[in-house]
Amino acid sequence: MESDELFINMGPVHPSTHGVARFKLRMDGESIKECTPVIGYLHRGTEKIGEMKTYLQFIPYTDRLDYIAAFPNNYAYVKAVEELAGIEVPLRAEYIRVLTMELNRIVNHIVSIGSLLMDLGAATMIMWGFRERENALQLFEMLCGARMTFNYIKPGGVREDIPDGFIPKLNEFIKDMEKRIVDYEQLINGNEIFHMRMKNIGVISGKDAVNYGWTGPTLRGSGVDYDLRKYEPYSIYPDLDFKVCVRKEGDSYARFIVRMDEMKESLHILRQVVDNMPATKLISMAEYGISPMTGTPTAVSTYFPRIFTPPAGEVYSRIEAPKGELGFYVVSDGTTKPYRVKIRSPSFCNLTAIPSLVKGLKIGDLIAAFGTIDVVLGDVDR
Amino acid sequence: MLFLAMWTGDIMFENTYELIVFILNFIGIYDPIYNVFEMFGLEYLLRIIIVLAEIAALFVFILLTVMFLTWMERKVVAMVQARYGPMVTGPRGLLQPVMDGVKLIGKEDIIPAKADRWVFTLAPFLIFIPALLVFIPLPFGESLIISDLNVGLLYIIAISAISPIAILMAGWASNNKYSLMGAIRAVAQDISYTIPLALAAISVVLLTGSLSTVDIVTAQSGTWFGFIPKWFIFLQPLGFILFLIASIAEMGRIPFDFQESESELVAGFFTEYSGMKFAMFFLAEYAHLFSVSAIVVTLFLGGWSVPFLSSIPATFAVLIPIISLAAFVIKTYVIIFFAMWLRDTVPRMRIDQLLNIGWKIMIPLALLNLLATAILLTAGVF
Amino acid sequence: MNSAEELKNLLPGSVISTGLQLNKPMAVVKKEDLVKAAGKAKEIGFDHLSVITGIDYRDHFEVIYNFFSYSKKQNLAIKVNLDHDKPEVDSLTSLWKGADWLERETFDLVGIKFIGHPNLIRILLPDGWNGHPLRKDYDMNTEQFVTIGDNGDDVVSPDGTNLLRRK
Amino acid sequence: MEKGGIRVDPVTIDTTKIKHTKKQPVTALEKLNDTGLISTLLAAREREGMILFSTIDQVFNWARLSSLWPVTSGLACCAIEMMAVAMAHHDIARFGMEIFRASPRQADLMFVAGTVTKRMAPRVKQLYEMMPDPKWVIAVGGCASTGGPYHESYSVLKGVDLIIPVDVYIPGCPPRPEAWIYGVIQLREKIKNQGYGAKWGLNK
Repeated sequence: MESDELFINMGPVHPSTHGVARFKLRMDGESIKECTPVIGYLHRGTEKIGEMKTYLQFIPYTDRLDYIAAFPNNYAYVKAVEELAGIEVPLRAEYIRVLTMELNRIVNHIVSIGSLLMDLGAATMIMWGFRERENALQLFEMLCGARMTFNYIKPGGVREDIPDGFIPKLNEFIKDMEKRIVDYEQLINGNEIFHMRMKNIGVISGKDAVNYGWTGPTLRGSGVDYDLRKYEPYSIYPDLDFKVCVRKEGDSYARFIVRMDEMKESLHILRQVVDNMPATKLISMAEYGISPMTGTPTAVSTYFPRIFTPPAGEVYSRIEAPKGELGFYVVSDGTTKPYRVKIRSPSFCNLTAIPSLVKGLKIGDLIAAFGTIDVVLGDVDR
Repeated sequence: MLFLAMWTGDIMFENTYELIVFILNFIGIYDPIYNVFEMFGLEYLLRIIIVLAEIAALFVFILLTVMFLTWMERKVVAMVQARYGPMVTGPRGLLQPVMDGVKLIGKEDIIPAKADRWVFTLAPFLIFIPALLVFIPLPFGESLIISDLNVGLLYIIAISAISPIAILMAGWASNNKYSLMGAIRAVAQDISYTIPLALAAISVVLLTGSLSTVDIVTAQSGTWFGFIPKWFIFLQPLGFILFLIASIAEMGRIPFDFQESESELVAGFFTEYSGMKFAMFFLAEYAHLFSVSAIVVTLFLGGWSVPFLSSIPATFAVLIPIISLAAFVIKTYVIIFFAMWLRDTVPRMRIDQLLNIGWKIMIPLALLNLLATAILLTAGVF
Repeated sequence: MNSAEELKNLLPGSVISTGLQLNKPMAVVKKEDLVKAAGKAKEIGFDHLSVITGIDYRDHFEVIYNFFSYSKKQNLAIKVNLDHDKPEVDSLTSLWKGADWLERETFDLVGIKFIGHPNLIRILLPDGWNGHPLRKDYDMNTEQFVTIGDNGDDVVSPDGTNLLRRK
Repeated sequence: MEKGGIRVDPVTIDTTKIKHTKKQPVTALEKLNDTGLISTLLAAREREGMILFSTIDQVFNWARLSSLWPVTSGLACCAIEMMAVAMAHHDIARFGMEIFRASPRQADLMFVAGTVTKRMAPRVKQLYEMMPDPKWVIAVGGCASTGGPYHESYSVLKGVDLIIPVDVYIPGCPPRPEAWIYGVIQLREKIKNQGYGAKWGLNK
């Protein structure tokens, strides 16, 4: 039976597009016949700005890519620059970096799960989640004075050493969070309607997911055991004990569960980081003085000059950000500014699969599937 | 003295009209007024005036309740979500609904350029008035009923069936695709859930043998074995659950809020409405919530009847009218609180899942329940 | 033997040279043989296309494809050099569906045409935008504005009529 | 005649068929305004300070500032802080502002929360135009106010006030929730002191 098609423009201003994504939908009644994502409504030209700023000036802009989890963005760029310039980082600084990144992973997953549930119509989870997120943000504030956009990780270390009283508060947070995750599971996972909405929706096989360039929890939800922290280790991850959370089903529910498990793993990592952190304090910028940079910085320094010139060359460096593989391709021509900065953002590549993922599903499933892919439009559009 | 006689059951009134006439008589002013009207041959005018006064009182009561409900909803949501809710406007934010109302009166009233002006304007009235009309055969307390229709229950179900038409009008006239989809969803949902609703109600009618709401309530007074109240919830547990689910679906609240479903359809069928017309939808929604909860209470929870009232000493019998009204309101608010609680806890279902459950589970179960009731009734168990 | 040399051994005619991209193996491939080389890479296990980068070197363009192998946990980069006058290269969409958007993005911002791409339109900027921003000769001083056209699509308007407020 | 890609053919426009040359009144108040009654009253009020009108002023302004319903439109980073403001810890619901309406038709206030790109600008403007009067706009963060860190980007609008009028600017990148609430309080002060009909353009 033929029926009239309905063309719907969903977004860019729509409550469940996580910002400014837009979907052009061809609908047959309630079913989606074709979904065409239109992106670029938050395209801010970050890559061009990267060419116009010095290496250090560009770090704040990386904060604003994936603004829910900014530390990994900082780190990914700084890691690329460090590899390019061959800079050694003191061990304590690496521990602090991992600490911030794992905290940020928890924050990211809280927001991700919360907004997924909000899109499904249950607003309570995001309210609860933001309560715990606020505690984490207070920790970030102690570290660097900012809540969301940090500019904290610098080449050669971090901007400041962790302040006094940070570790006890962190321990408190970890202890609290353990209980809260159980709460979340009871609230969400014990709900039959949630299972009805999530299971067997937006199924993608591991092979297809790889073909689409999926990474991160979305890929691990499809049964591909892959985590850059484990299989292309960087920083201090080789010394840490954690497991990669994988689910076989490849549906929305699997992706949700992977995020839940990763939060627990991150807590586990945080505890190890706190226990094993080297005691030697980092020398801060003020103590180091403002002498100009000559050669590589000393091993216990967080100091790094404002202007420096790495040797000419190019590097592609990737890390496991909360949303997936975040890569920076930095080309240096031996001047104070990068010649080209290319950002490989996880959200952008994960969003590619949306049209095939939601074909034939209902409009409510589009929202559920989109929510489990967990994109941030700043990261997609750059 | 007379009041005592009245409430102990010596004098019963069919409805509030008779109650008012009785009170006027008791004070001694009914006859003079009646004579004045009789002089001009306008006895019917007095009758109309009294009925209008009743309706005005009801209207004011409903509006106040609805305003209170919006405040309560926001407070309940806030408490579940670890927040405060409205606090600044008035004590504990109690003036918030008043402020919202005044503000909405002062808003610009937009009619979209391509909308069907008449239908667009008519729809909010058509949804608001039936929401009030439903209250006419509802007993708020002993003798506190506008009109005890002998087809009361049928009337309620029939009047409730007007709202899908109004929603369809609103959705169609708005000339907005989201509105239209919301309207179509609402109609599909209402049609499929009115059937189990009516079937569950018929099971109750089988027990009482009457469609009159007063008869249904009086049939539920008293106790079994002295401690179980004779409420139909104990005779019809399945019927109660079916009726509750179906009425929440008919109200269009989470988990069944497809007509609105903010994250999918922006604001559903009233996307294009602004100002006072939007306020009418808003008020109608809460009036509906109150009326549906009241019907649930009337049918299954004994209405205004209080189980152990017969054991009250005769000297305190004067308290019975207050107790009966209070009992009714408290029971209704329990159901309302349940609906609000549900809204904060569960996610929304999907439209096809909803219809599946409606047609494939609810209706067969309701029919089964009806059959079982009929058999047990014939066997003489009830 | 690193992965680039392995590729060179398999396709001696196509791979021009091998080297290192800082610390990761990189093979420079003839631009005609890109799809062949990438297909071979996929065959020997490089199943993850991580990123496509287009770089404007003023006299020529470079397009770099970074691959990763989930089975071998190895990296591989493939680079092609393109003329500045005719920046065209074959599309990899037949091998990786994920290449679709990455190529569209490279087309949008750097202006490299991918031959055989099913839907090579701009992705981050609206259709009709003048110039490719990540080219070194992009004019940063000319402002371009966007308005809404039919069906909610974006239309570039050079002067921002109907958009900017009258002062 | 070709202009902006749309063909305009001057011959096809039949001027005799255009019935309404005058702009149709939009609101009842504007209709009233056309009769001249309101302007007379307002003038009288300016002269003598009519007590009745000032009371209506106060009631309506109180209602408006007490129930500012924002439209759900987050653009970028600041949108996350907007969520934080609405959530448990900061709880903007205390001001009666937790009803984030997804439909601009039912909203009073627009937070321009984040970078307004060139591509997004016409949509932000459209959203603003869809909102019913009286309406207010708060530009949140550096990006919405001036373009902020993205001032030199090719695809970012340098301040949302280029396209829509802004009532309150909140600085920060992104502003802390406390700053956000302070901005809201400033807007409440502003509404408290405005005249009746100010937002309908009747005081001109």
